[in-house]
Amino acid sequence: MRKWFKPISLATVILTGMLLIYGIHDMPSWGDPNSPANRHISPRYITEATRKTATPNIVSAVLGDYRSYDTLGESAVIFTASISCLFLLRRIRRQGNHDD
Amino acid sequence: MTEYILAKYNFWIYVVLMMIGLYAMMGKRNLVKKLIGMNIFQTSIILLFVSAGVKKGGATVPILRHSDYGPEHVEHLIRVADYLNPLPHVLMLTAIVVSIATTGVALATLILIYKRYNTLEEDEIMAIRKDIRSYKTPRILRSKD
Amino acid sequence: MGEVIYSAKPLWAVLVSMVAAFLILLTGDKARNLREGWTILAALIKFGLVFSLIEPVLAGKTIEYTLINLLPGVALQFRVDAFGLLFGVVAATLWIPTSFYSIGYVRTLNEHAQSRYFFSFAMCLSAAIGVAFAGNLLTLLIFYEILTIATWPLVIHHEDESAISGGRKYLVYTLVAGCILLLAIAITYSLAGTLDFVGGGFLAGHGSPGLLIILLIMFIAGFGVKAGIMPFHEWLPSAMVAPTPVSALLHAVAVVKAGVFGCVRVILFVFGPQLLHELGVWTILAGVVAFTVVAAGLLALGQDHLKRRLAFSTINNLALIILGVSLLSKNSMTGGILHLANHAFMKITLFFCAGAIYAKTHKDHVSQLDGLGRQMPFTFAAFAIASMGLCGLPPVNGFISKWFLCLGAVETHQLVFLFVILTSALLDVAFFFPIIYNGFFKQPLPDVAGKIDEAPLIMVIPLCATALFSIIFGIFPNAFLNFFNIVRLAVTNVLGG
Amino acid sequence: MAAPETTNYCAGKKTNYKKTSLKKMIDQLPALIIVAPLLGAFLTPIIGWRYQHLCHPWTLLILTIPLYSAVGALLKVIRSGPFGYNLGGWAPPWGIEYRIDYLSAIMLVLIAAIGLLAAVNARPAGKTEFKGKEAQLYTLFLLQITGLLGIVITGDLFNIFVFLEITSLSGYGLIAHGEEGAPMATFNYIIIGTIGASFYLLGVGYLYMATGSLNIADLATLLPALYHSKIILVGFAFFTTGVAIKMGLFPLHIWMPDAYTTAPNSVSTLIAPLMTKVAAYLLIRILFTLFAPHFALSVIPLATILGWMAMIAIIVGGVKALAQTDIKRMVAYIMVAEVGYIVMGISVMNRAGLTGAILHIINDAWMIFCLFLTIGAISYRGHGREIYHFQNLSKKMPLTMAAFVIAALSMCGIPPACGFFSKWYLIMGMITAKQWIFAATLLCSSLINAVLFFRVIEKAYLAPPESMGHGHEDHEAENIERKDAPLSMMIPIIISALAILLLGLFSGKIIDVVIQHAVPAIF
Repeated sequence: MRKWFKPISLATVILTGMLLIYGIHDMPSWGDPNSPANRHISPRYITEATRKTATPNIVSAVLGDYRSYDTLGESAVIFTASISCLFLLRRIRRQGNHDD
Repeated sequence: MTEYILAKYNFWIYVVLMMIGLYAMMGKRNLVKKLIGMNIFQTSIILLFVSAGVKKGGATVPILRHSDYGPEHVEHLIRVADYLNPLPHVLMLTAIVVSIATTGVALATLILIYKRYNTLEEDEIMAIRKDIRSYKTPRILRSKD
Repeated sequence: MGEVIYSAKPLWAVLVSMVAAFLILLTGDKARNLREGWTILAALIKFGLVFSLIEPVLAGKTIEYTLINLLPGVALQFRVDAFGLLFGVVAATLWIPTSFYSIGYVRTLNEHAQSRYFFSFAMCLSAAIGVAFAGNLLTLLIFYEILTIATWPLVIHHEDESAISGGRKYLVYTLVAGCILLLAIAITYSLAGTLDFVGGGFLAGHGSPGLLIILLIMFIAGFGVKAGIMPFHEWLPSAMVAPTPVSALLHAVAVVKAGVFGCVRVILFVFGPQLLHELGVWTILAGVVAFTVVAAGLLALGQDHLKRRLAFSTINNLALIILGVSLLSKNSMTGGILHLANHAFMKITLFFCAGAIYAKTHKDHVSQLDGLGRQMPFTFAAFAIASMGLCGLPPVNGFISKWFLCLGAVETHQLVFLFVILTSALLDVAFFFPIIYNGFFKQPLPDVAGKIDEAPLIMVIPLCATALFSIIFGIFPNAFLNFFNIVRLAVTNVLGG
Repeated sequence: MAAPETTNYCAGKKTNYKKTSLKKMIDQLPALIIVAPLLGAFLTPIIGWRYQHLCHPWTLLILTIPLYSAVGALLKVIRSGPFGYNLGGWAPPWGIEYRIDYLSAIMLVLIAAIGLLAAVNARPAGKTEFKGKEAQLYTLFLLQITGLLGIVITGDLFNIFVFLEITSLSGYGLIAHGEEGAPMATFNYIIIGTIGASFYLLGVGYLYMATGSLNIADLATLLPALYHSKIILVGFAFFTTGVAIKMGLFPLHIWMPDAYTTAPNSVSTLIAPLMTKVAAYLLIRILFTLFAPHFALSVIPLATILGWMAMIAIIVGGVKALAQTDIKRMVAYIMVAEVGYIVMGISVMNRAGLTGAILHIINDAWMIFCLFLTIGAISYRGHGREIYHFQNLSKKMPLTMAAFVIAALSMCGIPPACGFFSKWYLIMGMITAKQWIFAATLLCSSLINAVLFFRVIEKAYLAPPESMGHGHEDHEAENIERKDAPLSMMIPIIISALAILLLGLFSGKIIDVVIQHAVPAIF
């Protein structure tokens, strides 16, 4: 079992890589201003975000207002992580039972 | 061919990074190395996203210049091509946070694992766990207290 | 079909023993009389409910109650027609003597886990009535599976090695059968879009002949497991480790009868005689069943354990019922369906007797019964009556059903089946009469008491009652419960006109 | 919601706000479903700072809000059809939208109900196992439930990722607190789970690059033109793989049995029934809402692949479960098989199969929930989890064992428990698709389940060997101390057992009212 571990993971990785490379073929070129990603939704952010949110920084505007629920989730993620770490690492001292 | 590769070089970089990360996560037997692999893996995806927002031809960071912003500006004059696509940046800000959070929790579990088995090599941990399950004294024993 | 009455009575008939089951569980071992009171009360109420359905059904009406829709076009639905009613009446009637008898049996032998025992018993009855009154295949399957599960605690009641292995065998057989049935019913549904029983079948015109034959095999295999048709009978003798009232219930009232009931339902109400004639498989079906009849009779001869001998006799008789139905002629159908009821009364008597003998003397082998008839004359008399009935001797009710079976076999011009029926009667004689002879006429074994020393009255009275009823139904087939009329009506429903 | 803004720049926003404020309270329910438990989670540590004992009632109080709102949303969907909710008042492709249709509404109710009951069940564990850490425990509980609800409610692909990560992170924390092997199992879960989530994110990225949108409804209109683009194919592959990892579909299930076995009982009770089901929900969303059904059927043969995967999952799950003596691990392996059921129902791509899959998502959640609850209660009373520890347990914990039996019978597909009905629809789906091998696999698997559970039931209900053999009244039986689960464990156990029966009896109704509308109209 141990012996096969590396070849198997290598094969998986190569397979995944081939799949990724296969996908590259139809990808828009790097920095193409007319790629779908740059055409469909984002222009509106650039033109109207500042007017509607009074923020010249569009990233902030989108982060804090258009997609504010993602940001709320993001803060929840950080909160979750911190509580998880506390939960796991904090030692509770019980009376009469000190385990150090 | 070279042009073809160069035109999408961002993807090639991300594919290579991703494969390195993936291999480290699956093939390495040291838990910290796996964790590092995980970080590389996540970074490669961040790279992919951010590169999707790039616009060639003089586009700059998506912070409006003063000429485009202010009481006297005229909205239709804002040229979309002047600014990078802001959305991938927004998404990746969140993704970075997620990646950090995951790393944090993973490190916390690593601390637990180290405390319990006094090693971070997966093979050794497996051996110890096998001994524990069969009620033997663990091979690599360090009396805790 | 005639008028339809919408009434919740069938539902109550099912629920009453289910409610009783939970009351029994709640009452527990602490108040035993109260607990047994629930059983008796539920048995009486249930009988009353079922009895009240006889009259409208005989008037040509159908009682229907739809609970909830389970699938598009298929509901959890009770529909009481003549055939279902027959099984329902048999089960509800025989529960009363079985309840009394059980109380006597478990108290005499001081059995453990009595609450569980009575709980499962009541659940079984509930499920059996549900099977009887089910209006479609899915409802039937639901109660059939409940029956399977509810019987298991009874089979393993003794909790020793043989009981547990018998229980496992039982579960493996019946659960596999349940899966096959599920598949068969799903295929039926996808073919016909309905699962409601129709006298004369509803599958005609759906699907290719090949598929229909496979479907029939799946159905017969699925229900045949409980009915003990020959390659699938193995679990039944093993399940004889259960306490005797359980065997009585298993054999006569609920479980195997549910299997037979399912087979008949499928043959007559899903496929229908017409379709089976067209497919030309009825002779094969009848042949398989006829083989079971003879083989089970021969195997019974070799059994020394009384209950195992009875078990093989059950397999023999159940196959006879299916044989009658699969011959597809009017008289054979009448005989087969009537035998469903008659066999119940006779076989329950036999098991009651076996149980009474065991409870009194702890004897359960045929060879140990020498001269015991002098000590337990009533028990042995009842035993004699019931075995005469199974052999087809008048005036016991078995005679009538066998008579019709023979008539039916002659009608189909397949004399080989007539021969099978007669052979089985002869085999019945061969394996029952030695018991009676040993009991009454052989030199008593040293441990047999010289004077009359019967099992407790609470056990003897039920067994005498069922024996008596076997005779009454032999002389007046329409007495009290109108069995003969119900059967006639059921056959008319199937054949039309 | 956001406070009314006063700057001149926000004219458009202001009208939006006014419009929403005029709407009835019920229109705010979707937001409440997420915001309430999230804010509750933020506040829990503050409450726990001084009053640890208040954390549990507080959690329950908070969790009733999403349950109430989810039921309200479900009723609204039944009454007037699917509806959306624009967060912050931004129109969908630009802002984030909550989209509640039949499928997500019933999933919301499922998650909220099981979440609440699991929180009730955690009380005794919070007092013993997690003493002094109650605040963190319940915070993570709330976050876990928030995440699950969020995945189901949102109509935005990236938002799903965020909630997926909230779920995963809280899950990691909760699971790692378990028994001996838990940290190691968690670490594996983190690695594999991150691969899953990242693959999902990669899929989102690919779709974004091909279309420029993140909104599911928007993408559904944009994608059909691009079905033959390689970006979409690869993105789709990563989507499915990522979700399959989260779902624990064979062969990506390797993290699952370990994680759910070693997790604390109260935690696996929460996570095990819901996580896989929510991932299955995501798979249905991706296959049928995001993409058109024919994409997975004809453009790429994914449906076939999924079907065979599911078949192997069912077999492997069943066989592996047979090999276990630890009952919790056995149930974990059964879950592998159950995931196979759901995926198999999806893979045949017809109405009956998908109905069965959705019904099984609901039914199986309750069955697994009930099983983990009973196992948790049994462990809590100090009995072991090995099968031989179940000896005579029915006399010690009769009600718990009764619930266990109901769940077990449902697993074996005995009617009228709910497992039978989902199995029925699944088999109907297989028959419609003429997949006889799949149908046979399903049936075999319920037989395997019967073997698995009856060996436990046999042990639990039969007297120990000492009192065997003599048919006398078992006097030792009275000496066995009868000590059932504590009340806060008993309530969820009884409710879940009842739910199993009621879901079975009313499955026709549920399908009529909800599920048949959740199946895409194309079938």
